[in-house]
Amino acid sequence: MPAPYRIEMLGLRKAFGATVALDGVDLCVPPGVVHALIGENGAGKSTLMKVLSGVQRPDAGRMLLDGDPYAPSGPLEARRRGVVMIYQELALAPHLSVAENILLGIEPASRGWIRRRKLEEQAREALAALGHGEIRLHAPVSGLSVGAQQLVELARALVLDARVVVLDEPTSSLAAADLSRLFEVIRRLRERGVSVIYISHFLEEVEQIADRFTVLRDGRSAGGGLIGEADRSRIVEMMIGRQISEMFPRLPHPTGEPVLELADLAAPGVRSASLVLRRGEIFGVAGLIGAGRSEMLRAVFGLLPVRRGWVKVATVAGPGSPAERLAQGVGLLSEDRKGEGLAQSLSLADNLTLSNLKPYLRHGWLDRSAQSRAALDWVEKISIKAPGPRVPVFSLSGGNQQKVALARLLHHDCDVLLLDEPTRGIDVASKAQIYELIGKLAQTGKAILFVSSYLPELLGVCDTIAVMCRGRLGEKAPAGEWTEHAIMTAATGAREAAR
Amino acid sequence: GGSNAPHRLTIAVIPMGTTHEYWKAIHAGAVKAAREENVELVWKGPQKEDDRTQQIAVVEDMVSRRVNGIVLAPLDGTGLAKPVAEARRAGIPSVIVDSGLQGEDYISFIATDNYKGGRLGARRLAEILNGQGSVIMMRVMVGAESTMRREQGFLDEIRNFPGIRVLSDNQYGGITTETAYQTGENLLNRFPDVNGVFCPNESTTFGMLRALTDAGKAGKVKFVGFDSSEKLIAALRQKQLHGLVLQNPFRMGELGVKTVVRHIRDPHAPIEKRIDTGAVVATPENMDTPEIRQLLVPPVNQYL
Amino acid sequence: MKNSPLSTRFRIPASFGSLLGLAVVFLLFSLWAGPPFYSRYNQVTMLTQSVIVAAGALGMTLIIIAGGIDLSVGSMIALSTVVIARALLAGAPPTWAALAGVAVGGVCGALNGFLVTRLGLVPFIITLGTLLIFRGAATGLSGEQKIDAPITWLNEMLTKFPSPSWTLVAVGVWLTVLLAIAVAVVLRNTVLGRHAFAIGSNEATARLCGVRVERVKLYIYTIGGLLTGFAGLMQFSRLTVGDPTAAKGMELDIIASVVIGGGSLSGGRGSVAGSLAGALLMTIIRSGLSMKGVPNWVQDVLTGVIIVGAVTLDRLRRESGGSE
Amino acid sequence: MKNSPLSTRFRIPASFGSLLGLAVVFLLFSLWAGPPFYSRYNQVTMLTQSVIVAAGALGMTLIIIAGGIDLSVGSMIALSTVVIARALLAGAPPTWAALAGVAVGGVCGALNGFLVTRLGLVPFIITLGTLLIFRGAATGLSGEQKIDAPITWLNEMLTKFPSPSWTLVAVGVWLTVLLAIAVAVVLRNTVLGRHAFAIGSNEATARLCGVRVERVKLYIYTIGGLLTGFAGLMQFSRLTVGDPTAAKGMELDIIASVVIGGGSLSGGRGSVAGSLAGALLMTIIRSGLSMKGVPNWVQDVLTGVIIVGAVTLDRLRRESGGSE
Ligand SMILES: Nc1ncnc2c1ncn2[C@@H]1O[C@H](COP(=O)(O)OP(=O)(O)OP(=O)(O)O)[C@@H](O)[C@H]1O
Ligand SMILES: Nc1ncnc2c1ncn2[C@@H]1O[C@H](COP(=O)(O)OP(=O)(O)OP(=O)(O)O)[C@@H](O)[C@H]1O
Ligand SMILES: [Mg+2]
Ligand SMILES: [Mg+2]
Repeated sequence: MPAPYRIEMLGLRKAFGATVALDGVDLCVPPGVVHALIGENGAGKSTLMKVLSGVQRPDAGRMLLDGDPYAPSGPLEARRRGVVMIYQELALAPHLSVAENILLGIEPASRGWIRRRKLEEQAREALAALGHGEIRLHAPVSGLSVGAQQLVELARALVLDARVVVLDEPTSSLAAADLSRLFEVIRRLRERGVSVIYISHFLEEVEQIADRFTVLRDGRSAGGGLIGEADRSRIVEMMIGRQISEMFPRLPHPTGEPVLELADLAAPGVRSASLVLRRGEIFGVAGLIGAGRSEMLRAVFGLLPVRRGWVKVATVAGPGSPAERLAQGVGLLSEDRKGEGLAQSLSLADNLTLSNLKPYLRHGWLDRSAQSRAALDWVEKISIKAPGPRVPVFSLSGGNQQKVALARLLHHDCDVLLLDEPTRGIDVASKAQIYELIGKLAQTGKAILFVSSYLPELLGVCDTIAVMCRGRLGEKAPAGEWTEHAIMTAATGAREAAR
Repeated sequence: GGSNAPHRLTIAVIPMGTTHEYWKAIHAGAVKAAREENVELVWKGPQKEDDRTQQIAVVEDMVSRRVNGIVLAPLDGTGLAKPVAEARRAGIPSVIVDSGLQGEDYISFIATDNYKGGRLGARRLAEILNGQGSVIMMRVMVGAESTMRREQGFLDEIRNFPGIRVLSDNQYGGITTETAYQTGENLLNRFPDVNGVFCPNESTTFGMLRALTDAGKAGKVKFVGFDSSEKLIAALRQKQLHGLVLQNPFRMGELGVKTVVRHIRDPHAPIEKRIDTGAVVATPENMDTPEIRQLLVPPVNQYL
Repeated sequence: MKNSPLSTRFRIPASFGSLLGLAVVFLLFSLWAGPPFYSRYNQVTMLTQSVIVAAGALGMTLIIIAGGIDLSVGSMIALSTVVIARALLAGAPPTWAALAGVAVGGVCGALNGFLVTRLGLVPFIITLGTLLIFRGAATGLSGEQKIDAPITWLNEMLTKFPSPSWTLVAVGVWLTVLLAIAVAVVLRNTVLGRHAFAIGSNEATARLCGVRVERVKLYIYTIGGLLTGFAGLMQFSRLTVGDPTAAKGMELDIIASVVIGGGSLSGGRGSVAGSLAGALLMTIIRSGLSMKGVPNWVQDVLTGVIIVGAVTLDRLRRESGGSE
Repeated sequence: MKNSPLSTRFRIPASFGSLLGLAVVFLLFSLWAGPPFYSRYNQVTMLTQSVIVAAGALGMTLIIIAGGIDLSVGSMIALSTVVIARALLAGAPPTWAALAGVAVGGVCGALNGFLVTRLGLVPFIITLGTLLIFRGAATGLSGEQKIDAPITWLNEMLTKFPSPSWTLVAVGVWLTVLLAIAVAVVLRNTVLGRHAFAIGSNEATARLCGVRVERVKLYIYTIGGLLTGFAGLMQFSRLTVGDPTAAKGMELDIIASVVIGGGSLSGGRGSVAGSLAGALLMTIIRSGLSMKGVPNWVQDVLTGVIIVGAVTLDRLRRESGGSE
């Protein structure tokens, strides 16, 4: 008689030094079910899944796979037994090609010789299933955008005959079109009887795709059940112990004089972008992945060469290095927090204050305790979950890392904030908090250029929105005049018109 | 050359290294001979000092360049034999100086008898110790032919003095002064009651001298070294050094070039297969005699 | 940098650039030093002179691609020459002695690999330790002196007058070429090779994807050791003695060849052709300058300038051809 | 505060571990080699012997933390001794000669920094080139031989009998200690130091945060060069001559000290105390083994084993005490 559950995790515990990440978690998933795992940043979701995929050894508890004892000694054994995981942090080998990355560790080979044709065939199939057959199989992944890299990672899960597939925030850099294709793939997996564990901070996604859900809170199960039977506010309450009064708090913020102007800007990946950003304005930029939004921000910030046109900050026109831009009060939040956004081995306090150490200098000497105190202030202000200001950033959960990156801009007190996917990987409650923060910043006269692939937040937070398509930035319009549908049409429709 | 002057011979002189007073003296002697014989001189050591493989490469380069003759101070008696044989095959004769070479592919071997030099050092040390006491010998490096022969000569001879005990003979000073200095310090710390010291080349002698000076033992411990340099001459004068075994590198260079040129100009000229340039001991007493003076300070500046 | 359309152009340059640098330097020296430099005889000589470093660089290429480093190669070469000489002295047939020399390299490499994977220390420290250990072993085994071995055909492996003259260059050069091709093929077309790249590129990822990181590293260091043992055989062939002081400091030359050839010390990048070009480049510079009889200190300065210059040239070329 | 115990626990280990390894090794040798080893006189000797490598390791610590490497330090030391000797011979007062020696180190370091930031090559290649260039310059400047300089108080800087005897150790040792404190403070408490850590940890992040990466690197290499110049002064003080062959291969000892002391060759990690402990460790091993009169080859083997052992000990301790 087959076991009723594909995977059973019973009483799992895991502590990192003084931090208890898992405190007796139970999770059971039957075959052919999509099970959502939700919870605050740092609740222990990724840790639980790392235990499942053999990356972390639990301190206590046991697991069963189809009724058999299951205690993987490492990722290899987990994969062998049909447990496949897509990790939250991008995990690619930058020097290998797309195809090699997709099949890393399970290359088709005979006696040690790689069968390239088969390898490419399998990789192509996997990408095609995700609707991205166009990604070049021979390109080294270091040359791909973050979004494309995430697709490559997703493709990894599809080339194996898996029994359990774990997706840890797979959509944080995906656009809507890719999302629906991903859901199709998940449904196909479900039909084949695969158990899918799906971690996401987007509750609407969860509602769309999951059958059941479990909420984790402080390393414990805080509830769960069938998706159909729970409404959103109850889930949120399970997550954070209270209701969120308002997701997108609207704070009145009058706009003032222009502080950032782009005139027909062209840069690698950007064909033409013109915009005027005013003091107190929250300007949203929507688009598909690869539209060149990130490149536009990077060109403004001096990380990419400007090929044509100009950038004007306040009254000063001309190119600038990142250091000069920061001195002018322009700050950039990178979409790639692991590769660029944060120095992983440095402490939280160092990362948070790196761009502006001046306040802690006493006669040229750094007052480290003042620095730590300031960092602690921010940790409390935007509720970063961290054991202290001097812990290295890599020991924080993904969402908390993102908050540290954002806190750096706030700490720097930038007048113009260039935010590239600022809420990537951040939980619902914190998102609401960040939206409120952005509103308050606008109130105090800051200008915000807000790039996001998450349309509800663009519509909810921004004053004006423009859509970028294939390197061209379209006309801006007040947020009230946009709908999700209109944005998607602008992002894709323009693409078809251009052909 | 398309000039109508008679073709000038080119002679390559290949030392073991270039940055040392000893090789400067050989160089100067070679220049003297080159001037007298009107030949062109190429002075080329291995780029990495004391590297056998690189010296082999230099010999090969000179063969490729088709010099007319080679004067070589081989770093390795066996390893350099083949390139010298290949040079001979290519019609380029070689004279070996300073340190021996296996085989028969060279014209003549011009050098100090290093073994004898080591024995001279032992005798001098025994003499100033009056045949009584405990001594240490610091070696240079593993596998270096000429210094190993000196070390052996020293050990063999010192055995003839029953009142002298060798406390340590297995520590290597290495090729730089600093490593010799540190080894010297460690030896002196280990044997605080040592009476005499022998070092078989310039760098170990100088390193040991620094260690003795540092420990306040210079002059008190009887000290015999090998080869000369300005600092060592000064130490000899101050009686911090009691003997220096001297070779005649200037003469080696001079004879080396002259011999190979003679052979090239007259391949049938009779040439001795082994020429000893001699070794003597300089002491604080005899250091100002003209013969010793000339060995202590070879006329380098006159030629370089 | 994001430059996706370049995917195909991407694989060639790493080696092509250094080959270009090599060609430029060769040309310049040919103009300057004339026929003695570019004569066929000197070309053969330079090839022969490069073999030891080149063979060592083959192994180092593997190790560096996998994100490691091996400082102990110089000592391994010395140990290998000593073992070969001892074997010959003990009456072993030359073939067996040669195999013993290669094998001892493999054993040393395996030890390095074992320690690197077991102790969890950076390879820099491990191989710094084994640098001393292997050197000590070589010295001890040799009785603290060079070991004279009977002359056999092993000493003819790098001769400049190969006996069937149609072979053009010595058998040692041909063997090195064959090994180079083998290593290149392993890197490109085997699971081991691709896993080496993956580990060097991102070890955590490789582990997550089920690559047996420890085992692959062990293999890589062992193969690297075997190739270094071969370099030791070549060294023996050239020196004709077992020499415990041989190849001191050669690790720097070998690593430099790989890096000049486009290898990255942080792993994931490197190519066989590039490393060979790097080894040849250094020989060409040395030979050319030596032939002109410039003083050694001038030669040092010029070598430094040329190395930096050649690699800069490579980079500039890659950039102008590269981005956009 | 609930987080203070963790934060403090977090800062110490990098250096504390190597200090522990140091203490263990010292203890073992004291037991084994007895009073001649742990006598005050030998302690002073060992401190004096460590000074040159330790001073060089201070500069290297900065450079390695910033994600760089400097292979040219040995050559810089040699060049510095030659410049000092030349200056003294030319009649310069000792103080000026000493400053000239330190300054030439600074100039060399600045050149390294300039090339590293301008040519866009990995520092390994650049400093491999300047290793040869500086060595060539030293040899050329010295006329290819040791330069005898008049004896001055510079040669007393590392004496083992300091003149007011309450100073305990020579002024050179004290200067090194002061410099070490200065470097540690710079790393901990200045913008430059924090920026160096940031660049070594993640250069892209540093750039994003407005760190003037090029300028910081230039400063770091220059300061590193000045410290190396000071190491050259110490070397001169010990040798009393300008020696163009001095400190050959010392770059490996210096880098090893930093790595043994917890520095990471991929940047972002390293500590002054650790590097000093690394330098002392190597001296202690050499002195202790030498004191027991073990043959040199056994000494090599044991040194290798002890280095690996001490660092393994450090790692194990860190693992059992620290997180994960
Ligand atoms: N390697 C580690 N070392 C120390 N602490 C860790 C480590 N990994 C995770 N933690 C801690 O464990 C807790 C749970 O982290 P986890 O990554 O599982 O959270 P999460 O639920 O996935 O959060 P997010 O939604 O932000 O991704 C956090 O407090 C985190 O700081
Ligand atoms: N699917 C893809 N396949 C290949 N190349 C892609 C792909 N997506 C993006 N790129 C490359 O990345 C560049 C755009 O980068 P990027 O995706 O960061 O832009 P973006 O608009 O900021 O998108 P997002 O931030 O949503 O990922 C394009 O010029 C293209 O070369
Ligand atoms: Mg997570
Ligand atoms: Mg983007």
